[in-house]
Amino acid sequence: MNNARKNELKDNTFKVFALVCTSVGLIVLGLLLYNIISVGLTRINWDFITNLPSRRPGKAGIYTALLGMIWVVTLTLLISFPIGIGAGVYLEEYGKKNRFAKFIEINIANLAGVPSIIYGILGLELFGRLLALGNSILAASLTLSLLVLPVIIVATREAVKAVPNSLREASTGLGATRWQTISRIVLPASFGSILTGMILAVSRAVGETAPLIVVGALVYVPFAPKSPMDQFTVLPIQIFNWTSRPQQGFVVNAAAAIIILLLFVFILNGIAVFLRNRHNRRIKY
Amino acid sequence: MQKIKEKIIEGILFFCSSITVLTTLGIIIILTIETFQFFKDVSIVEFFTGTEWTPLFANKKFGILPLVSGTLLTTLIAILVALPLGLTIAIYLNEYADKRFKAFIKPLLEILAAIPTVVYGFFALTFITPILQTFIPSLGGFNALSAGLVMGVMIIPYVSSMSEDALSAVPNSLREAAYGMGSTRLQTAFKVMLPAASSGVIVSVILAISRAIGETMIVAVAAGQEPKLTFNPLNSVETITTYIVQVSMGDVPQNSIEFRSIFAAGITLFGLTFILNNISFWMKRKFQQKYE
Amino acid sequence: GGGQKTNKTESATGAIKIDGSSTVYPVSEAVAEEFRAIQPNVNVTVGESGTGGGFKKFSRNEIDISDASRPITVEEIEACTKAGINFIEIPVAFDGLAVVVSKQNTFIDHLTVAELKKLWEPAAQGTVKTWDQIRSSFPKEPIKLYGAGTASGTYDYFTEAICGKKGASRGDYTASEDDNVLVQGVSNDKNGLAYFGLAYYEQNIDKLKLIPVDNGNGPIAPSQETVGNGTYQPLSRPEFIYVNAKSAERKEVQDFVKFYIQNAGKLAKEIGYVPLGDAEYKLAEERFTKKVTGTMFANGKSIVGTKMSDLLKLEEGK
Amino acid sequence: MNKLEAKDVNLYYGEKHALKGISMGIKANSVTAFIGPSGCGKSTFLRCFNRMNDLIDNCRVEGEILIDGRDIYKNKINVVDHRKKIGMVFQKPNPFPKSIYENVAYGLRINGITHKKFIDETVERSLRQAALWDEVKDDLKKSALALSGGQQQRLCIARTLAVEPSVILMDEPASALDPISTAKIEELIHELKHKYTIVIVTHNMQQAARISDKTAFFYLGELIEYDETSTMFTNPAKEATQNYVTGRFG
Amino acid sequence: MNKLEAKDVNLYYGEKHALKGISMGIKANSVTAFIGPSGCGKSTFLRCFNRMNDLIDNCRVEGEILIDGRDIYKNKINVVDHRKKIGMVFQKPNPFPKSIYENVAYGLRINGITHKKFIDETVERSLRQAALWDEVKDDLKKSALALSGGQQQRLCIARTLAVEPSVILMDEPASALDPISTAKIEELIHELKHKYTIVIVTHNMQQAARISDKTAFFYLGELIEYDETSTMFTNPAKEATQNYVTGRFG
Ligand SMILES: Nc1ncnc2c1ncn2[C@@H]1O[C@H](COP(=O)(O)OP(=O)(O)OP(=O)(O)O)[C@@H](O)[C@H]1O
Ligand SMILES: Nc1ncnc2c1ncn2[C@@H]1O[C@H](COP(=O)(O)OP(=O)(O)OP(=O)(O)O)[C@@H](O)[C@H]1O
Ligand SMILES: [Mg+2]
Ligand SMILES: [Mg+2]
Ligand SMILES: O=P([O-])([O-])[O-]
Repeated sequence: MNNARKNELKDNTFKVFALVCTSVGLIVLGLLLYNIISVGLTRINWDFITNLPSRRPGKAGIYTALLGMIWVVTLTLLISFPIGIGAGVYLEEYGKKNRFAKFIEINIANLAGVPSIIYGILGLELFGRLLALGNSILAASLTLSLLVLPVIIVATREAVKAVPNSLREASTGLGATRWQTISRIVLPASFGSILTGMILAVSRAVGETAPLIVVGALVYVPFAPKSPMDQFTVLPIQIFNWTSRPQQGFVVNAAAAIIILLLFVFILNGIAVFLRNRHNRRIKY
Repeated sequence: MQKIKEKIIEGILFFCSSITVLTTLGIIIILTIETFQFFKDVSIVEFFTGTEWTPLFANKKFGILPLVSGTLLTTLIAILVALPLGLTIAIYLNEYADKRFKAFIKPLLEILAAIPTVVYGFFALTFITPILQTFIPSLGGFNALSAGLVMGVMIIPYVSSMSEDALSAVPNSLREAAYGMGSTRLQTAFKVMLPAASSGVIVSVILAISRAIGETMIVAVAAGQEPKLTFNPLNSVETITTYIVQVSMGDVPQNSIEFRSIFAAGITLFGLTFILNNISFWMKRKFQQKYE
Repeated sequence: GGGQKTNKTESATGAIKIDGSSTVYPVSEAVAEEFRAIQPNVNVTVGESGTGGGFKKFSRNEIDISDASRPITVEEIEACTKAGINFIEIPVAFDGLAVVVSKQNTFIDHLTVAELKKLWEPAAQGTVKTWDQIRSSFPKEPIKLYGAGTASGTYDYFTEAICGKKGASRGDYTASEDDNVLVQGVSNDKNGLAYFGLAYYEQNIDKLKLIPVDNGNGPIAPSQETVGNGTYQPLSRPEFIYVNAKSAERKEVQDFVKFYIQNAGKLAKEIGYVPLGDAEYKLAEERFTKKVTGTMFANGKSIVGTKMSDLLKLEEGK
Repeated sequence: MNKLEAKDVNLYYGEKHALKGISMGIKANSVTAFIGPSGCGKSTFLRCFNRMNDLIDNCRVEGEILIDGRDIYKNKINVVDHRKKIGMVFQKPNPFPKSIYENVAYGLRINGITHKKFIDETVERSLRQAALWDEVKDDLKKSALALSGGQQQRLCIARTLAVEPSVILMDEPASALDPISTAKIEELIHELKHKYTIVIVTHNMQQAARISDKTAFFYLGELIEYDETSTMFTNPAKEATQNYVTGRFG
Repeated sequence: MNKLEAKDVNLYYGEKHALKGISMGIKANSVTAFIGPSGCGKSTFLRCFNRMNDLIDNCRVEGEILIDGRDIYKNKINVVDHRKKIGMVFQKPNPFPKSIYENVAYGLRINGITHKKFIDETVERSLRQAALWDEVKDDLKKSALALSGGQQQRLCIARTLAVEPSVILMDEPASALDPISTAKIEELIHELKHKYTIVIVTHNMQQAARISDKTAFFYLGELIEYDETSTMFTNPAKEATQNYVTGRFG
């Protein structure tokens, strides 16, 4: 066998191997989904979504967990979005020179890798105890905000960085101040990507369990929260609770709730991918 | 007037970024205050060198090593899964797959990282462990292996997506040069692209490791909660994170030394990831300079 | 019932916050759910941050009722006193601890308390490794143990009841806060043995084999009956709620706690726990109406083997 | 008096010495061309005139740059106001991702002007001056990114004219354009010369010869020669200039 | 017979029709220059000869490209082997992030050659041919990235020569270089012509005039004119060519 053939063979072997590797990931994903769907799908109906929690698996629903999750996620968004964008813009547009910005940058890289359970401890002590917010929606949202902040900041920075410098220069050349350039040119041009990062951050927040357990999300909440100071529960906690009960019926409930949660995550990720693709296609400099 | 407005805005934005520093400070302060109390009762030397961790037993021993070994063992298994798989996938997507396939597969794999980890935990316990037991009869119901494997699958996208990004960031001119010389795709990938993207790839792996170290729910559910100084993957182990949730949810009386032990464990965890994150940040810096 | 309508018109509003033991959680949840049917304007929330976590919140005045799967400790009482909090201690049900093995296990028919001790005591760690060391008729197979998470009330109780001291246990066993996880573990392990709440056994009868425990009066398997009448010893433990005395002045809390005591028996049974006797519930209700504060287990009095009714009576006499 | 004047300007990008002791004066209402091989510092020098280099992190400028006799690198100066007087057109057309109308109106809006009629008028006048009005007058709401390259470049010029600068700096404005667009831009420069002072960087020697009054040749950060355009192309003083304008390298 | 031959080549990037019906023949051991304004398709066409366009996702080629009379777009051909026969040098020097020695040895290594002496010899010979040996012979272990731009470009040429191709394609190889490096590269091309067939893209008209035997002028994806270099620059048949070579645009 000559060398070229040998190389070609290696090349093709690797290709097959790589496809196998890719499939491993996808197969596990498939098994996981199949596993859950086969158990939980039949349990999903309108009652399941609108019922209050109950000790009877057949009667129990995810209404309050769903609403709690929506509350927490919305509030988390409202808190982390402006702060994250502000910080990202600062680091990319203002802070390039100064030492403090470098320090912040290292710091963000660090925070991005801090285990979520540590954020839980922080949230419990800082928001729950020190600011006396207890285990309210607000305390949880603040905790999750800190958790997703690094993700949003990094996404914002990438998005802002991707805006061609020529646009900044054009605006500056016309006599725009720095903030005018940022608010009128840079942010509108990068908004799509920022949004994408945002959604990915949210989809992370949606699935977080450990920090909320530590902050003290409740389990039995038989009413829809009405204010940020209300107590709440969220889907992952409801799932965690259900999986630890003795009755088989709750295992089914948990699977059904997982399906709903995954649906949430998929939709969010889908939107993010869609936005990313559309943005990439639309804006070409 | 305008100048003042600009200054105020800059101030506000500056404050936004300072919040991240405050967060770090908050974490460190909260962890150290309680840890400080903890080390009034427990010797630091015992903490870092002791081989038994039994704060909740009548005979209390505070050697963190079993938790650390449990953490490292599960992480190691996870990386042994995620590194070859993730890297191969990254190379495949970057060098072999056509654009549409890549645009489809990459987000699909990223779903793996988006699935709530509670779900993985039960998947490992009720699905993977029984399967493994048919091959390894001596495998216990809880073991580091099954938790580590599933965790490895979970972090595949960290390696595959980020490494792929790093490979994509290598100037196309290098790839063209390689092909122009008559390299096969495999040669281009391994002899040119991978070395050129090496620091980016290392960063992705380190982040994946730090993610695995911090992972809680999978190991809490599937690895058993037995603090054991072992590197045998067939054993059940306990990780630092598991210990923290366990105590957070349990019966431990407040202000007790048991309760404080979670802060000491927490700071160990923070320290571990802190070191890794700094290494990765430093690598990234180096890497960015090279191609600008 | 017929009283519901009138109840509704004068029904209280407000919020009642409950948190604490994950073992007691299902009872409180069931009571809260039923209570909601008659007083829908009272928002009762129940958390499960563990007995210890519950008392922590209780002593910070963050909650009205603390669920507990063990009596309050001296330190916790101290914390409450410091914060000016008085509490009313009310037993609500029993939880039998089941000792189980896998269905595949053929050699264990029963175990004595002494054998359990030999199996679980701290000294066993690293030395008691095969089943023949427990009883010579058992095969020389490796021992695999599963037990409650070391942070749980179940663990505290089991170690105290079997090994004689809280927290005195061997450490080389698989622990989990989550009893389903234990069920899963032991059912797949033919040399395994586990202990956890009776309710989990009852829901997994097909996978598990229950081991009767011999406390000197012959082997007795736990059941609603044997736990309820006190013959399954020493592995049945009482569960409590602790009511903040100040909260107990609020109408909705009074209504709720009374409702709790009246319905705990029925609901506990439904969940798989074991009700106290009628007389005991009566005494408990009296205790609440009279606002008797403090614990029946002062000076660290052990709960193992004590009959709830004796204690309640004793208190009353005081 | 010279409209623009540089006195011994040295510029550093960190360690790199990018401009070396450059001095030159530029008359009002003239066209000056900067030529030289890639990387010689043409753009860098051009950008000194509106302090665009301020945007670059590690950039340091020494020496004096005077506009109408005032040193713009003195502390007192308001950079933002100053830049309004100096228009700039870049190598690659860089319209904002907004409508055509909004691109031209941008400079007014950031000055707080909201008077609709005034903006309308300015937009039309500027587009006319840039010889673009007829082509776009019916599509003012259309995205500027949908225009062709040549149109985009003229839009960028119109955008600059709208704020009524007195100097226009152009960095290779026609290098990416087709011959017709190039001709249009050159014609435009010729027209604008009467009202504005124009400095243009170009790599096309013939273009420099056609449109400029004076030409400056840069090489490795130094100003090698600066003279009347006709002299530079027919009878330069330095050999390097000769080599470059005859295409010996670059 | 022509060494290289294109027959009615059409190339599309997705929707974009980038090359329109191009036919031309190139003789062995000659230098052919491609000229034309930015974006006219010079690079695209050049890259057809070693099927480099295969790397671009949505790129589609129609027509025939023959090398030594064999159609390289036929299915049977082994692209990888084919590329070994066609060397390529790019606009920006792109050495691998390896040592100088390893850069040149790369082509041998991927062919499975491990014989140390042979590699040593080839590296030396190639570096000599590329007129780089004297400058680097003591630092062969040094990273290629530490070389200057001109040296890097010659290294890239040496790297190409090491695998002994018969055709060398060069895409603006001197555009980023200083006059001395440029002169060196031009000299090199002159030398290499005796052994290789060379096609070079350049935007420097004088360079094309200096080094090439034939010149092809492209415009908007079409081959406008292709003739002896002397004819193209003194007496072109088409007005567009005339306009371009005299710098009327571009
Ligand atoms: N932001 C920067 N940081 C560091 N060096 C820079 C920067 N911008 C330019 N340079 C360097 O300064 C020198 C002059 O650059 P400049 O862009 O002014 O050249 P130019 O003559 O305009 O070239 P071209 O014709 O390619 O546009 C070059 O060597 C360039 O590499
Ligand atoms: N990968 C691609 N996808 C889509 N269009 C492309 C791609 N590469 C080049 N083009 C387009 O094809 C046309 C020809 O490009 P090409 O790079 O061949 O021009 P060129 O003559 O080499 O220009 P230059 O002198 O700037 O290098 C251009 O309009 C360009 O925009
Ligand atoms: Mg320039
Ligand atoms: Mg080109
Ligand atoms: O939650 P616990 O009952 O184990 O304290």
